[in-house]
Amino acid sequence: MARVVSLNEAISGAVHDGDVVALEGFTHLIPFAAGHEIIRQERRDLTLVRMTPDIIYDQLIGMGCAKKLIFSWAGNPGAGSLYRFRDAVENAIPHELEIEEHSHAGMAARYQAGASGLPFGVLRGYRGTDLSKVTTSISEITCPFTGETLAAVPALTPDVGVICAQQADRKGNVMMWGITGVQKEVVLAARRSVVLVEEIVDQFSPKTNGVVLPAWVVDTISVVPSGPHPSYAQDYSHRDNSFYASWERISRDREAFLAWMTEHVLNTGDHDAYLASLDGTRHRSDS
Amino acid sequence: MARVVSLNEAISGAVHDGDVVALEGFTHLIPFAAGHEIIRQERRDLTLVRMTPDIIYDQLIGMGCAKKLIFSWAGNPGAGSLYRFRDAVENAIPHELEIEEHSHAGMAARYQAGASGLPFGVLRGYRGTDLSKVTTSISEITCPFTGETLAAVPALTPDVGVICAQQADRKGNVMMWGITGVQKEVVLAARRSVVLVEEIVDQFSPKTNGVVLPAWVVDTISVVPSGPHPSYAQDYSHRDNSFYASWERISRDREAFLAWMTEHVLNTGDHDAYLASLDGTRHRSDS
Amino acid sequence: MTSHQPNTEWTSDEMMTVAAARELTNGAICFVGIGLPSTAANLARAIHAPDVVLIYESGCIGAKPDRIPPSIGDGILSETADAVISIPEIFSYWLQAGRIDVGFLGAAQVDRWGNINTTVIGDYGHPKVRLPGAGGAPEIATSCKSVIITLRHGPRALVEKLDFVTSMGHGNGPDARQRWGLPGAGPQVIFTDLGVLRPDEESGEFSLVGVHPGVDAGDVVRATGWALKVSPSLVETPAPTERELAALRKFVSHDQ
Amino acid sequence: MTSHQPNTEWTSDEMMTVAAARELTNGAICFVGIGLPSTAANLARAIHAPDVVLIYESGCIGAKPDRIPPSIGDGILSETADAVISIPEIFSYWLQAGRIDVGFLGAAQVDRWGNINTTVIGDYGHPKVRLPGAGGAPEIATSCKSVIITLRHGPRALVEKLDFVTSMGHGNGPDARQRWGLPGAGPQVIFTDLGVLRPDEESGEFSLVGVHPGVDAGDVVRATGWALKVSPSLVETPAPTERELAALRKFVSHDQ
Repeated sequence: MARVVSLNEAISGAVHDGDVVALEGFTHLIPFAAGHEIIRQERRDLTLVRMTPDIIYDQLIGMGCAKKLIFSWAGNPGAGSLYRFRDAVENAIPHELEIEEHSHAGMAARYQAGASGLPFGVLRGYRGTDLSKVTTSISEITCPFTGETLAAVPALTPDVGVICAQQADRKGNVMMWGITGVQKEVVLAARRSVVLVEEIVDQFSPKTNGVVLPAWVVDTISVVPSGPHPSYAQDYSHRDNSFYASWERISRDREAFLAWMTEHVLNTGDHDAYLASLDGTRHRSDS
Repeated sequence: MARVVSLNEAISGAVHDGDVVALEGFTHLIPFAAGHEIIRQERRDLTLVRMTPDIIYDQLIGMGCAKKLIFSWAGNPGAGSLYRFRDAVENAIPHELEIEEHSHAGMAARYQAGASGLPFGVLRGYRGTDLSKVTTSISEITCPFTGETLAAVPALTPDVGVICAQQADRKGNVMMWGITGVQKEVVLAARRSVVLVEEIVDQFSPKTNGVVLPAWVVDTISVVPSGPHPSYAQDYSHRDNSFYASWERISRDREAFLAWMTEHVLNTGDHDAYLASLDGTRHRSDS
Repeated sequence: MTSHQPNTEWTSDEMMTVAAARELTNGAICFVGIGLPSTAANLARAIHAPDVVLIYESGCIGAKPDRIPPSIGDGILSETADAVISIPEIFSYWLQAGRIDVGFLGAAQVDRWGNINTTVIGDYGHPKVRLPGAGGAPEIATSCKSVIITLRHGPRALVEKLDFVTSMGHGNGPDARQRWGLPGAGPQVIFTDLGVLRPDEESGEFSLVGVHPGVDAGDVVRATGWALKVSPSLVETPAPTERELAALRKFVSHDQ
Repeated sequence: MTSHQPNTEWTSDEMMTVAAARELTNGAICFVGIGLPSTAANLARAIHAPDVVLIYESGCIGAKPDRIPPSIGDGILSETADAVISIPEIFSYWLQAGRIDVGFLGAAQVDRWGNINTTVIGDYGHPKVRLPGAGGAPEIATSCKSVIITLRHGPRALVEKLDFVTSMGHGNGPDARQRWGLPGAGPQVIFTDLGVLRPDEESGEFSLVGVHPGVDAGDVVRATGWALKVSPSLVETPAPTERELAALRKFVSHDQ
């Protein structure tokens, strides 16, 4: 049953060195605040799972938290490269990064299998690509009725699933809306779950594409307003597009990256302090 | 792209003798009006597909429309037996009825596979049951990663999928809410789709568990208020519980059944006339 | 019925429902069907288990009806639920994934190992009585952490050999589920209108561990189609309390 | 830019976007990614294909943004969509099921058969440049009824041999898709900043069928890493109209 705790407590309780950790949120509701807290707590040897390891995983990789990355698209959406990810893969900086690479459809099928308690997922996928030559977790399966061969991928069952949502209610039920990606699946597939919400409300109101997770499948809830920044929470905050655009400048050079991370993440005690440290630059695109 | 037509036209255009036809709606939004229209149009040799072939399929079977039934639970929910179904299976009245029997989980997996364009679905199912001895469309599949054996079932891809929803908008998008069962899946799995709605509105408003089908996956829309009677459309009508309770009396004897069907279905030209023919008995449980 | 003179009488079906309700612990996640299971689970929620979570296979999670719904698709279930989801999701993400503590199953026939028939009486190809069939039961029986069976007692209901195995209990003996690799523990108790059966510690066979007030253990044995073993520590079920009966009848009267 | 004196100049990227937009027929169901595809599809919707249906892999079906979203997760997509669904559903029920008419794909490298690399430049294990990877592309390439590829022309972009096949076009020749049993017809056109390539009727190789205004076909051949065949019926792409440019720039200016 969901307990409401600080984000510091949620992360220290749920995320341990060596864990398989999935921070999900498909371009919307990305749990940046949780990633920053993992960095502050100096977790190491994590296997990071995420369909779109954008800036949040660039930061975790650059700060040396990751041993392995399981993913399907690693870029700064609409803005460019992830230089810390590239530095790890191209130059083993700060150390070697093992990668396990899929397509979006494959990752979605893997989460779905994990949430369903199945050992594998089936899709019409990976045909004619070199991915199956470099990724051992892509296999084949034959339909027992038609004889057709399809792709099979193993279930993802992370140790920890971390998401942002807009609201929790007093009983600990969680509600999110707008683009909800694989957030439901990652919570259901994971052994432990950490949910960040914008606020706690007395009662949910109906929303287009409203997705509710009952309290008894959620382990901890932390109230972290603007927790997705520079991503956004629909009806609560706007995407900080200028921050995404500025990431190339911040991250291209490792020293500049480390200075930025020290100032805005390591030297800030929590997410409010992180947001305050950005004042003057934040939300320029909100107007 | 969805065309708005009369129910008579929708059924005559979509449902042909010998078709595989699925009328879905899990206890809610059951397309009774469409079943009645199929009976009026005297379709024959249909393979009827439905998780819960309740009164609507009892009527179709008793009126001689069905060659085969694919299903998972055939009863009058909360009220008793389906005597016309039983008479067909036990006594081949009005003629033999071939049956293909699954569990709910298996039928759901079959629809899901059909909607996904996969030839089969996988589930942890049918273990230790005799169903796999009598149903040839239950097979096994081995996980290529763990070696575990699971059940496999073939995709359902009916010729026609028929559902009720609450609303369509002017562009032909369809919205339903409340218990939505496998309605989305049956429309996406079927080659042709027939949707009955309570009304056409200018704009949808957000609903808890609101499910929208875009106009371009729907073939025809018919406006049939109370189309689900004696089932219901949440926020539009109530379940006619007294009708469900009275079905045992109506259907136990074949002659009484035929007299009732003649009076209320064959001799009524459309759903409004059907409803009018029931006045005085209908909606007693709505108070 | 007058309110100043409480009715202390009850039917054997009411006793069965009350006994099943008492089995549910507070906070348990229950997968319930319509009829007795739904009534028993809601009674538990009203009496001693306010935080029991009711999941209906129609896709309603955490439903809190204030009357007994006549159908698992009743509007009161979706209106009072914490979440309403599709049928494919309820069976894959919730039941199959092993999130359910307790499943309720009814039965036309049950055997000494808790295997269940809800499909046919007689031969499958030429049935004497065609029953509704499987519904959600086969996967409820294998995926829930534990299963409660309820049915009316009688030698044609509790039988030596099922006409058809719709849902697996303990197969042909206590280690069958392990051999099959089934995740849940299977049926742990059978509540009938006469008494309570639980697996014998040694043999694993369902044995009589409780009789309802006024019921003779010998009568229960005679009403059972297999050689029912009677536990040496047989107890009498406590009679329904006035509070239980009042709550039960309040629910049921709403259904008229 | 002054409104009384229309700007008749345009960039080669604008020409590429306009050419791609014109390819979309009204009512087509398009699976679009961010960047040029999203811009081109919205331009088509504004100019000649008001009923084109835009599907973003973030789960937004029928999005109708009035500005170009900088991210496929932009709020304007879900707010203007006919339906918003989960990621597993967009890939299974919608893309995989074959409901999409046109998929747009970008590329770091493309070969004469329309195979695409978005994974690495150099060796996979020791890449010279690590690119973002597959995303939705492998299944977009195989499941959509047809595919439009857009990229900037250059000998290191249109190459003799890909460093890595991320998404399959026509494999090693025109009958490869049939041999693989792929449902869609694969890439039908490549729009670059210099011209337009379509499969040659005989060989199936992507060949130059159009050059943008002011571009010399010989320059296009020299900017191509394989021996690009020039169609005998080569045409010049009509220049962007004022209306197209105005609509395009209105979208893009909203994005600043």
